Amino acid sequence: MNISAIIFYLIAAFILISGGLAVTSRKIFRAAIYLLFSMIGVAGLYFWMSYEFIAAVQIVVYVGGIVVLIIFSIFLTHHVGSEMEAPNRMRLGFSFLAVLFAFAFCIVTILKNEFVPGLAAPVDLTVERIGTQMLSLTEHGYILPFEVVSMLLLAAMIGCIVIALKIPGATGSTTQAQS
Amino acid sequence: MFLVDYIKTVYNGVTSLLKGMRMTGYYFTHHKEIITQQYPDVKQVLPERFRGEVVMTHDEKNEHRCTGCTACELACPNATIKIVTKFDITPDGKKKKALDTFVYHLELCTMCNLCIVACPTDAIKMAQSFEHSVYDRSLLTKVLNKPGSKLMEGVE
Amino acid sequence: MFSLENLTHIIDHALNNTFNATIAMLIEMVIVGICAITLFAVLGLVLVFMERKVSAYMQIRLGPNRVGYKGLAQTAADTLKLVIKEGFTPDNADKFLFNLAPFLVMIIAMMLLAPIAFTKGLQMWDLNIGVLYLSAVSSVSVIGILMAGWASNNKYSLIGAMRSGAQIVSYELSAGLAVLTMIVFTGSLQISTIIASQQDGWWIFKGHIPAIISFVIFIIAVTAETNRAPFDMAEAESELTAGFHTEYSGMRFALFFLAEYVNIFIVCAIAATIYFGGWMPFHISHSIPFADLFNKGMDFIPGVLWFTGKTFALIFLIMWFRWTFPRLRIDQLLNLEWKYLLPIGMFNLLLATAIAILGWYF
Amino acid sequence: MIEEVGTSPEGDLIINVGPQHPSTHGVLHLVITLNGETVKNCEPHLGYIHRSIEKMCESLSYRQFIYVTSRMDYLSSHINNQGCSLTVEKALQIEVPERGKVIRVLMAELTRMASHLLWWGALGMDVGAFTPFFHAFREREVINDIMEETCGARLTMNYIVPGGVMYDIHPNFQQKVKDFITLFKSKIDEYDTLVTGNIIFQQRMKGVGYISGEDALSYGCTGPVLRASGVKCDIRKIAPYDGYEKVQFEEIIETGCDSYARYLVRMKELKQSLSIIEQLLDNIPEGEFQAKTKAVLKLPKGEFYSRVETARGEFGVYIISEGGLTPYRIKFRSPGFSNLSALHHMTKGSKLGDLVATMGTLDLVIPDIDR
Repeated sequence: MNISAIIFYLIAAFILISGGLAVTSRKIFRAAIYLLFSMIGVAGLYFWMSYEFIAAVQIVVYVGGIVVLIIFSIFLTHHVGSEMEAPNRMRLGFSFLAVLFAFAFCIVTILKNEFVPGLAAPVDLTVERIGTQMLSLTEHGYILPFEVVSMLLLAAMIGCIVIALKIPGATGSTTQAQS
Repeated sequence: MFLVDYIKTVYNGVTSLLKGMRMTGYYFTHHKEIITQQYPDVKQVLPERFRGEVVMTHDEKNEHRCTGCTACELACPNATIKIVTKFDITPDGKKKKALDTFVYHLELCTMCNLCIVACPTDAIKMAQSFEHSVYDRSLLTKVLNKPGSKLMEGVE
Repeated sequence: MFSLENLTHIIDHALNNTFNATIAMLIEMVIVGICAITLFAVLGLVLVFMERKVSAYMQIRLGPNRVGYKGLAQTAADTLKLVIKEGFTPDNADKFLFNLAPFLVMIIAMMLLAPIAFTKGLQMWDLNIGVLYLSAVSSVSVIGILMAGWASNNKYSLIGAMRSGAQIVSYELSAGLAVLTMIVFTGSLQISTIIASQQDGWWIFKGHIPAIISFVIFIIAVTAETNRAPFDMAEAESELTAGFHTEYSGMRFALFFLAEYVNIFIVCAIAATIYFGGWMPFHISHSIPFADLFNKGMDFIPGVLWFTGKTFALIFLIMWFRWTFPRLRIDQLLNLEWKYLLPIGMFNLLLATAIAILGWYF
Repeated sequence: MIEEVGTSPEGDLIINVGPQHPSTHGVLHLVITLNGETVKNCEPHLGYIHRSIEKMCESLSYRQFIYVTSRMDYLSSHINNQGCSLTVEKALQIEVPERGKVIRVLMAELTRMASHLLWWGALGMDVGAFTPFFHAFREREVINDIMEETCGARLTMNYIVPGGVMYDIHPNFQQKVKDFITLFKSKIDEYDTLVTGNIIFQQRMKGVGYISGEDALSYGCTGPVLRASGVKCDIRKIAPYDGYEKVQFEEIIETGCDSYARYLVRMKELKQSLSIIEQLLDNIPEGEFQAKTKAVLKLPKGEFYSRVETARGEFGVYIISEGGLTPYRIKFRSPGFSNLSALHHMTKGSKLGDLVATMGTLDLVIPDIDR
């Protein structure tokens, strides 16, 4: 086993352990932080594989965006230090089954897939190339999915504005409508 | 118009901020205006009226002017001054009240100057010392008349 | 031009000849790590001293002048005091997160030092997404603040953390847009390419109007992002006593404190790199007569000096803000971002794109 | 108990601001209910530095009790002393010589300026600007030096005594005050550049801490707080004492009712005080500075009241005498207490930052509130 593999396994173990802690931790804020570590680990994996752009996007979107959002919602709904109640057996059992199923699925897929060796050197993924590929109309261009995703985000933004909008004359839940 | 107002707000805001920055920038570059007093190195000369602590004036013959009349003790709002008197025998054989010890509690004193005003013989005055810190509180209780001092001639 | 590239190459060759490739790489990593930690500590000390002196002169005071020559050792003495001070953890605090938060903030600040180019060849990691990496990693630092605020079990800290979360997340947008505006001109995210593109003049001059607008927006946004006055909502001392680090003392407080200053250094270094050419000396376009002579003359000043000079000038600017302006209220702060900076930034991005397409920059 | 509960029944955060807090300017304790950043309720709790000054005065003679009043509103200690001396003089029908009166007014106006300068610096700190504090202290220090030279102390001077003032002014006094006036005039524009004109400061102040004239009256606010709500209330105008009727000055009235109006009132009062000092400085009449009084003062039986305008508002001294050496009962009407009581009215529904800014413009001095 060479050093590269060792580092890979270390990062993978880090991801798995923090992921496991994220679902088992009884304190919700800690769970969010473990999730954060797991995400950072994934980003680290990307960095290790020299896919810097994807790693950076991983950090921006998942760490800087989604985890911060989760933490904010925790702030708004929970008290400091309060622990969640233990899940009941039934739910635990079903979750275990679901995890088992997903795990089996992954294992089967990995074992069935024939990995093509020899792609040792990483593809030179410059930002320029990603950019053109994203917006190109050629065969492997991603213009259509890109635009569809943009439309989805636009719809989400409009929805946010509608929810946050103060309707003139409407009383009641007018607080916290800003920002 | 909306856009004009918007630009005007931005312009006015930015100029007001820049004016403030120009001022602090001026002080940053003009060190002559610095007002820091480097206290232990450069000691300030305090005005003669400054009230630091009560002291009793003694002349070179170790004589003071206090008759022990306790006017200051009565004038003091905080019981800062305690005067102990004794009886001296005058040359013509009469007993006469005189000062034995003038106890001054600096830790109680608020430097209100009422004792100085009350004193009929100008025996006590305010000194300009202000570095009163000591390690033991009992050191703040002082005896103001010097040992062996006696009343000045002619002070009644 | 004098370059440090040779030096690093020599070290690299020597290590590779002595050990095998993996161990050589590990040794290099350790060397770089030690350099980063040293840099972190030195920057913290220097900037804290600078802040104290700048504030003193603006407030017509003398500032620290007792410890060491002209007070230069003051911050070292302060750090020593903080190190030997008891680190205090409040009751009912989430001890794990409480202790983790300052280290997280510190690690992120150190990670941000990686792509900064100090001079030609003196750069820890010249990755091809340099600017994106910086904005990505700096977006994590808010987590440290949120963590500290939550784990302290103190309501002031919690409010401070909430405020700083709202603030940093919103101002990241403007900072990102401002950088993006300049990326339109430079055409690359790599720090070395960005600097190389300023060989015939800095972008603040070459990019004229959009560059200047973007620079102003960037400086305002990063002032907010680093929680500096007038945007120090997270630690607004007259409202929240000390905000998210109310409960921290001793070394853990010092880490927050140092990390704040290193963050200031980093954002100013980014600004210096993007707008003022990093270590690139002041060059003028070749079309101007005697330009080559002038450029050669400028090259005699080493790149490190150019870089630190520009960065510290910008740091001074940010300190100047702090010691002049009152603090904004939280809703005004968000108004400033969403009503002024973001629309102006977006418009500016369009303008920059148009100018870049039409080739109206120098 | 409140510390343990932490949240109100509605789920709002309850926070103890103080007694140790940077913006309460002392040991004031506010229990505030916060909904997000919005202040829903703000309840001041007093008593952390209660020294029972009123009770203390009952055991002190009429000469002695005056010095204690310097410790109440320590920023306008001269004016407090003046109020007490006026009451004693009123009871004993002592006529203060003209020179004494003029010196008193000069000192009172210098004190007012010093107090307003400190307030200005502290307000800057409250809204997050640190530099104004030092700039304000530069001028305030000059006033303090003048005080030190003439009165012997910098803050609690005990210079004004029944019958006049304790000493005559120092020979350098007039020249020093003239120098101060020149200095101050050259610096007052800087205050406007640094703070008043600043857009951030204006945004922080305008429309914040609104209180209408009627509300302010009903809460018993006085001084700049009431004048900023458009009500005339300057004691120096409506019941002149110590010769204020002879000097020309304007009573500053603002109608903004908000923090910015209160700010403007104080800034303009600085200039008015300066003009009063300028009018009197060269016209200090010759003669005695103190009326001849008995060594031991005994007030006749009865009730006596007089009031003065301190830097914070109306300060009243109410003495009930049984004819003895010491007062039977003393009551002080301090401006800070009434002004503080309007705080919860002003800050309901505002942001946390506004609470601090409003408190700053109320110019609270806690020993004045909590005697």
